[in-house]
Amino acid sequence: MSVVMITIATLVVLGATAAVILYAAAQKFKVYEDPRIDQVEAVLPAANCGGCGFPGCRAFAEALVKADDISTLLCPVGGAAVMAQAAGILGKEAAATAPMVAVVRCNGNCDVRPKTNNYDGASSCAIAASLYGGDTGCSFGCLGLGDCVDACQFDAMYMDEKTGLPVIIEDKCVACGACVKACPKIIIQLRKKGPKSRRIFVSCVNKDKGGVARKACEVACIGCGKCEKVCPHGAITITNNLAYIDDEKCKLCRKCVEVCPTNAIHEINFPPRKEKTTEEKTEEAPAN
Amino acid sequence: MTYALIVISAIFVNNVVLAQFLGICPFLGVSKRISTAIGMTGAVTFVMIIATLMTFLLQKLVLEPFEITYLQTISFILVIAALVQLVEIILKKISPPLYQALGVFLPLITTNCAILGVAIMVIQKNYNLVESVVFAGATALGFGLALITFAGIREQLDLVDLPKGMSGTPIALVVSGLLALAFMGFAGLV
Amino acid sequence: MAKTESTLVNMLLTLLVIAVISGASLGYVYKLTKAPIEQAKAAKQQAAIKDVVPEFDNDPLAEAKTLQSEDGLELKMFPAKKAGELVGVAVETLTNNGFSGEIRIMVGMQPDGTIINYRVLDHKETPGLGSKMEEWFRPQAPKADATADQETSFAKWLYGIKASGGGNRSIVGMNPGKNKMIVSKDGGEVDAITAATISSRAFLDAVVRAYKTYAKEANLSTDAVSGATTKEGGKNYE
Amino acid sequence: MNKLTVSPSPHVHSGDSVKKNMYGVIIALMPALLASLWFFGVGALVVTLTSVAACLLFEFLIQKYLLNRAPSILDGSAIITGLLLAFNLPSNLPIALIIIGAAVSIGIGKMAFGGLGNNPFNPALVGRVFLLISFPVQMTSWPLPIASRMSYVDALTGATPLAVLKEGVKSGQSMAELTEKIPSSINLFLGNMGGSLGEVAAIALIIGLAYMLIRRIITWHIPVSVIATVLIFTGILHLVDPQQYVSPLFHLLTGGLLLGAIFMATDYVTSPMSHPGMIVFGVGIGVITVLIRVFGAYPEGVSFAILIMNAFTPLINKYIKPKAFGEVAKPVKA
Amino acid sequence: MNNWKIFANGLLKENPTFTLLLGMCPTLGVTSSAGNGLGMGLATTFVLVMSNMVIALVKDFIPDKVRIPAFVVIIATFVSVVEMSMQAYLPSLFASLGLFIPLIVVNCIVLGRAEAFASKNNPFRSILDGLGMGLGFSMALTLLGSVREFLGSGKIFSLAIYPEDYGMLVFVLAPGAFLALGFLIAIINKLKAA
Amino acid sequence: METNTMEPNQTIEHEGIVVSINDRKIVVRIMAQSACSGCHAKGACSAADMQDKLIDIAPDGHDYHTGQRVVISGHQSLGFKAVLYAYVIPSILVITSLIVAYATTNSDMASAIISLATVSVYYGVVYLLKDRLQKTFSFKIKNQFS
Amino acid sequence: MLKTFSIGGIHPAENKLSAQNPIATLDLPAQAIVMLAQHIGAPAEPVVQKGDIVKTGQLIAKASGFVSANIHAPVSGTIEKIDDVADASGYKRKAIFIKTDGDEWLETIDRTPDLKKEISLSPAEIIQRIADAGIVGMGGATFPTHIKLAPPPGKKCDILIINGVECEPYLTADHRVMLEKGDEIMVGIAILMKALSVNKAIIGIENNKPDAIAHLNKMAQAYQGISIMPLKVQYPQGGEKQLIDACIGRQVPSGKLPIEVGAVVQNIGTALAIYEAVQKNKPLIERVITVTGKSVSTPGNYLARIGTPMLSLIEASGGLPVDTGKIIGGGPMMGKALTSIDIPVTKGSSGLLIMPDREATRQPMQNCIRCAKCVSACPMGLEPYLLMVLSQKGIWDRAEEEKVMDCIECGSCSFTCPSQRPLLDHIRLGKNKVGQIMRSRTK
Ligand SMILES: Cc1cc2nc3c(=O)[nH]c(=O)nc-3n(C[C@H](O)[C@H](O)[C@H](O)COP(=O)(O)O)c2cc1C
Ligand SMILES: Cc1cc2nc3c(=O)[nH]c(=O)nc-3n(C[C@H](O)[C@H](O)[C@H](O)COP(=O)(O)O)c2cc1C
Ligand SMILES: Cc1cc2nc3c(=O)[nH]c(=O)nc-3n(C[C@H](O)[C@H](O)[C@H](O)COP(=O)(O)O)c2cc1C
Ligand SMILES: Cc1cc2nc3c(=O)[nH]c(=O)nc-3n(C[C@H](O)[C@H](O)[C@H](O)CO)c2cc1C
Ligand code: SF4
Ligand code: SF4
Ligand code: SF4
Ligand code: SF4
Ligand code: FES
Repeated sequence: MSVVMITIATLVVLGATAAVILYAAAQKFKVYEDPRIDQVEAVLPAANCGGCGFPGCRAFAEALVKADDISTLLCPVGGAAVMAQAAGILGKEAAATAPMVAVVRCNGNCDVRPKTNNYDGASSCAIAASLYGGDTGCSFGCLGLGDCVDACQFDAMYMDEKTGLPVIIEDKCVACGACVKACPKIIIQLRKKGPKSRRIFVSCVNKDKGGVARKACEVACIGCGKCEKVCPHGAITITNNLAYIDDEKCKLCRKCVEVCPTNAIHEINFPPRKEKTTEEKTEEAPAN
Repeated sequence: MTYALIVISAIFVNNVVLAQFLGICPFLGVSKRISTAIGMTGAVTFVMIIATLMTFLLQKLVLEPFEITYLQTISFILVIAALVQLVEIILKKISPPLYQALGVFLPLITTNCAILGVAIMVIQKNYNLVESVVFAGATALGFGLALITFAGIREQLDLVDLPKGMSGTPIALVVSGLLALAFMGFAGLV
Repeated sequence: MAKTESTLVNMLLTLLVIAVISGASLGYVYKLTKAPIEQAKAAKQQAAIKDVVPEFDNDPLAEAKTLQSEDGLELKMFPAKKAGELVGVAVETLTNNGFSGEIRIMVGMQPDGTIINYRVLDHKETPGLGSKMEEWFRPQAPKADATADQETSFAKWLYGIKASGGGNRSIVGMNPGKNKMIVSKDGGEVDAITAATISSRAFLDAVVRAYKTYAKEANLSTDAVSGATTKEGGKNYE
Repeated sequence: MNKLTVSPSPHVHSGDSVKKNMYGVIIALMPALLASLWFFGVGALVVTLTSVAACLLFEFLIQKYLLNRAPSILDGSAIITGLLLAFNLPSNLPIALIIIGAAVSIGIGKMAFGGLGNNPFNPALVGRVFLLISFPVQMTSWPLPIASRMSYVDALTGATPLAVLKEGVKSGQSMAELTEKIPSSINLFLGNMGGSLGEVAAIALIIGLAYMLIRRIITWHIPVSVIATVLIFTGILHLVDPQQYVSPLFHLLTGGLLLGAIFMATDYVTSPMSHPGMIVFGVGIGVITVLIRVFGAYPEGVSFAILIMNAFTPLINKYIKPKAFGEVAKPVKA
Repeated sequence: MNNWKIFANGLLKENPTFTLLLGMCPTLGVTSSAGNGLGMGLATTFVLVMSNMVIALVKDFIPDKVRIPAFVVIIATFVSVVEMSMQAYLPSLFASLGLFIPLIVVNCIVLGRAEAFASKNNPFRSILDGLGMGLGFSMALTLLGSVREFLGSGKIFSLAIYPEDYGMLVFVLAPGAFLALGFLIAIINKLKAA
Repeated sequence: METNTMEPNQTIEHEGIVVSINDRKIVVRIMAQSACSGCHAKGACSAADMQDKLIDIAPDGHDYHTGQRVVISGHQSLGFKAVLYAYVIPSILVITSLIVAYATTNSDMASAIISLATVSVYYGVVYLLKDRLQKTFSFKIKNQFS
Repeated sequence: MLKTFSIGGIHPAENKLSAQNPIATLDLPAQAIVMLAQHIGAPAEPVVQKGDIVKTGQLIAKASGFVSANIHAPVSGTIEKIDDVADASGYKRKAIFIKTDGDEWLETIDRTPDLKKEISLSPAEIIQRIADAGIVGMGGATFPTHIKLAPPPGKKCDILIINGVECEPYLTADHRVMLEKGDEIMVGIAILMKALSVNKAIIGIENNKPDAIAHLNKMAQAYQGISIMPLKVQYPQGGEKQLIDACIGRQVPSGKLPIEVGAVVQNIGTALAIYEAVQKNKPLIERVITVTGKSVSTPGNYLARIGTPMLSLIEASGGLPVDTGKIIGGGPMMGKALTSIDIPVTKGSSGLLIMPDREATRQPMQNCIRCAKCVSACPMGLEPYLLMVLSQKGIWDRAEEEKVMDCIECGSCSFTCPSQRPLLDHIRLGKNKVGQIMRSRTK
């Protein structure tokens, strides 16, 4: 019996000491961690893309729990659905944000924008952009070296070999904005996805005067002002020879698309018109 | 001379990580940066030495006299777990800034196999107290040697494009394997 | 069910209960396994002894004797007796000169020191190399050699020599008092394990040590005994 | 006017290329190859051809089918790996083992990391040490030079001078006895001794070194520091106790020291980038080599020493930087 | 989650060795042969199942703040039980697993499952979880052991497949353990991706 | 900006959240990294090692608010120094005092006690140097740049 | 042994095709296009309007801001317009278009060829005269010279170094200037010495120009404190820091300016321009340009007015070769590839190099084989292979630690790399990014 007694005694002593120390340590070091952080983290997509502006999903979850008002915070990947879930957990109000998607605002493919020289440097838009304006007459347009594609973690972009332009796969794009940051030419923009994924935007960023722009690229915005005039909702402004459509104001009436002499304005996911067949560069994504 | 042999053997010939397979988790986990690896080595050395000292005394003063050596596992683990925490508490008490600085730089040391393993090994090897502690220190240095060189290689590999399937754990294991292969050259030094 | 709250009393109580239960069960298991563990240990030794000496009817474990070797190591000697007469001795011997770590061997000898058989109890030599000593120093089954010869020359070309082979490797029947029990490379009579000379030397060292220690005890002659690895260069084991 | 090419500066290039360097090394290896053919005949030929072919094949297969890249087997690096692997094997090594060695060199040593330039360890040595540890028997039976010219796997074998020495010292023979068993210095210099097929002829290796230095394929730092360290270290030991420790010249001319110092420690990919770093690297190799040779279990330690220092290369690169412009004295930080 | 899923989780999806990379020391240390791997795996499984069960049973009585020490004691108890029983009844296996048996106590899988699963679920589910994780671990160890034994000495579970002398000795030694596991994980990743 | 040209200005950074502010100090909470921090399985293995640490920082004239996310930085050599004082020196002390004590007393027990006492004395000294260390180990809140 | 700088360096093929061709004066252009941004710093502000009539040498744009420079009319004529024109990068920049109707100079300018030796102005007046004349560094950096001549408080200059190295392959403009304008240069140097109040000046010239060395050595006899230092041929010896190291063995610390070690470096051409500005009151309206290339029929050196179209230079050299693949403004190591030749001569144009097709494109790049040849070549003791990866992966803090900002963009690394890696391309991007970060930090 003595063995068992000694065993028990030793264990009790050791166990108690250890427990006291461990307990003390727990008291000393453990800072209360809101259990809701875990819950919120669980509903976040775990993409850790940083699109929310925080380093990683957990950090964002913490921020959500901490913040009094979460309506300014958004997980672009999870979108409104996830934010609503998180808001539910936290009993706070989520922002009613419209889903966004990236668009490429340059349509100068190889046919309409002839090359004027050959680029032979390191394959990076950032490097090319710091060297010169580009291998075409347009010093604003896409350089086609794919920094944006490399930046996308979601495989939502690819370079179209034929046009030399990046293409966004809108079903995969989560609007994290990585490509926007990557593009040295500020060609990619996050825009409202729009009802049924329909949206209209000016697919050009050229600020040269009309003639110059036209010479460099057939589909450039020449700043002629026709769209500005025709828009019944005042959604279009022209600055520096370039039209811009405000997606808050645009009602998707498509009048501007028709009047643009260079087809610089793009409509996406609209049913085809009867009169003329629109050549869409974006592949037909099912309107969902 | 024995001490020298113990030291050489523990660092090079029977390296804890590369030959004994102890402490693999921190070896794979805390080896992404050289600086952290260096810091970790310092911390592990201290904990290993103190833990070995304590468990050695426990073994010789309690377990063996009372013939309850079968409590070795359970009592050692309790002692070590408590000790690790105790060190932190003491550090925090005596110098909050020092403790804070460590917090910024170092991951916590949790009990890992290497520490328990060394504590048990010195008993198995029948070392005396000083030998045990020297062995513990040398083992920790061996751990550090492996950890730091490994961290260096990983920092370098971070900058190259590895084949897709290999990056992450597989390549870490392959590097460890090659490191172990290289360390086999020390065989028989002791 | 409501969770027990973290009051001091509760906590101490829980820990106490857990420690008591765990202690009690461990103690119980210890008691249960104590005998089998000792048996297992004894069985191992017993089996080893049985392996290496002729049949006996005494209890060698009970009659075991601890001897000191010349260089201060402790060896155990187990006399095997049949009808009260010594038919052989088993000596548990060891060496530190292995490739890595200690090697323990049970050596069985006739009363005059002629080796009957041996059994490697414990070693840390490299598997596939040093570990071959478990079999190597016994007479070979003739069959193995036959298959080796049958290998086609193509296989040899592709794959090469095998680690086995070697002629004069059995120590059974040798007597360290008469035979030069060091590896043939060093001028002895025993062929070393291919590519594991170090282990072979260590093995023979242990065997010779067993003999010498026993011989001293039994007052046999040790004149011809050649220290296998006593004059090791470069290495010094304390 | 045709379209102008635009690129960032500079607009001219030295014309140097990976291929030029690699084929330069291959040329530098030729004297040693010829010497090994002279001493080991058919065996050397079979082993070298098998090794090079297998390395090229594995490089091709892995690049094409596992990495899905355009194979670049002709850049010369796989040929070097093949040659150097062969140079580190005994000339009677059976084909299957050579192929395993090549697979390990290329597959584990190089391609697992993404191919040329990425590997932290010297591929040929990875293959060699893998074989040594896996097949110690086959890897340590050395054909006798010249005598075994006409035979392959069934060549007559003997020990290398280093093995003779190690065995001898261990079994307590005197240095005078041992010196008789060891070939004369001139034979050591010419390569008339047992050993891996490419390591024996010191003279041929030195010609290769001279060629690479003249063509500026490598710099002197690594070979010189390795060799100097070994000479100094063994010199000291020899002076302390000439009975126990053999002369530095013997260490220099036997085993793979020259092959390693000239061709394997200098591998760009796995050696440090700065000149001070290279010297530290070389000294490290020298010291470890001597430690293993003199105190370790293996008679030869160059391969292990290089691999071990390969592991330290990233640390050396991190902490021993080239002398930066404008720096008066570099603060040495550990 | 249904019971089957709890069980299967540890086998494949969250296999402690191949996906969670837990308990690497025994994984590498004892797998020089398939038999050792299996033995170690089963020993760990026993501890996992028992400690999960006991912890799930008593979880409500244990105040939160002494949870960890309590769990440690419970786990260590079972480890000691395994240790002693193995020593008594399987002495040769015990000899070859050596140090790694007592080290089960620090194996992250065991404490991890106690914390993450058993302290939140009922005993039955906890047993299933322990069993799944344990068998997943055993499976991985056996697989790795078989690969190493096969490549290293031409055997699997000590059954000779080809002559031992043709084996690649590295695989039974330390470097081979790392290399074999590295490539196994790479292959498994590849299979999973495909 | 004055860069120290002789030494690479290696800093170490850590993210944290401001938890409290008063005029003497800003307290920033950082997530301590456990040995398994990089491990995606840490959920399965949380052996009391996910702890937060609070870092005191002297006010630097900028405005911070509670809950703000900041990056704190310090010179990297601080880390090495901290490890040196906290672990390396005591390790050396334990071993040397143990060996010396054992050589003189030849008793396990006595030497163990002596060496533990040495460490305690060392920690006592560290305790006395509290203020010194406070100055050495100070962190800054780093201006964030994009 | 000839001196040279202590770290790194390369020796590209020199190809000084036009070294023996005397400077020819180019005809006036029919229209001069004068860019407003011809120097480092803020573009100048036009002070003329469309329709204004200007005389040669008349101020047409004023320096705006601290780092900026005046611009003068290179021809006489009518201001046609002030409009965008594509610069060498293809970006639109403002320029003043002058329709040439002759070459009527301002009366204040002394156009006689006589050498005017005595220096009457005080140092302050000299610097003012240089600022007025719109002189910028002609060595390539186009940094306004008057700023360089006024060291910041607390810093003292004790030696002037004149950069006659011209280490870029192909270029020979400075070489010709040294041979043909030795006297003027000497006086220019004396002026600079006075402005800086130093009594020592060294002219560093690479040994591949023995005639220039001999010529200037002869000239220098007559001047107190000016000496010629022949240097071993080694690129990029012309880099300021390298030249100081080579001539006087002082190394400018990382991130610091030459004045830190008491030196000021000026280009040969700058010295000449200073002579003309100070002694003859002539602003910077023309410069010597080398037009060269292996397929160019008559490579040559030309004195051309600012604003002259590049095309006229090419025509003067026998027209654009049919196999033209790349046109470089400047030398092959540091020059800028032009997207078109419709650009005008600016103050910084030192040469026009026309490269044939076969040499115009780079070889495909391979993995870095860590050969360390770039490390050995780098004159700043950097590790280009590492800097490239760090900027590729966007690890800016490490790039800063590894001193990416010390890179002088000499291109020695890309030149040597056997794997044909575009090291400098990436490093330059890294410099930009790290520079931005560092600047944002000081804010
Ligand atoms: C002496 C020492 C210096 C360190 N220096 C840095 C450093 O410069 N930057 C850093 O991010 N982490 C540094 N760390 C490690 C961090 O504390 C932390 O462990 C590490 O950033 C976590 O690794 P992760 O970034 O891979 O998660 C250092 C640690 C020590 C012990
Ligand atoms: C991985 C490895 C393990 C080895 N293990 C042993 C061993 O256990 N026992 C041994 O005697 N030799 C071992 N050796 C071989 C020795 O290093 C040495 O080469 C050999 O003992 C002496 O050569 P020889 O026996 O062929 O004369 C091993 C070699 C290697 C590569
Ligand atoms: C890599 C490199 C090479 C240079 N080569 C020359 C050169 O050959 N000749 C020259 O006058 N300036 C050269 N420079 C410019 C000088 O560094 C420095 O700007 C110039 O000599 C200063 O004189 P300045 O202000 O009169 O132009 C070079 C600069 C760099 C970075
Ligand atoms: C000077 C020099 C030495 C080389 N040495 C080796 C060598 O020892 N082993 C090897 O596999 N490859 C060698 N190579 C080839 C190549 O660099 C090597 O395969 C790379 O490590 C593969 O990434 C060498 C190449 C050069 C230029
Ligand atoms: S396309 Fe752009 S915004 Fe969309 S997921 Fe990819 S990187 Fe993010
Ligand atoms: S959109 Fe921007 S980043 Fe993408 S390829 Fe074009 S220029 Fe490059
Ligand atoms: S360009 Fe920069 S990095 Fe490259 S060699 Fe020149 S100074 Fe060095
Ligand atoms: S020169 Fe090229 S290949 Fe060599 S180290 Fe530099 S970048 Fe790498
Ligand atoms: S199992 Fe994790 S450290 Fe050993």
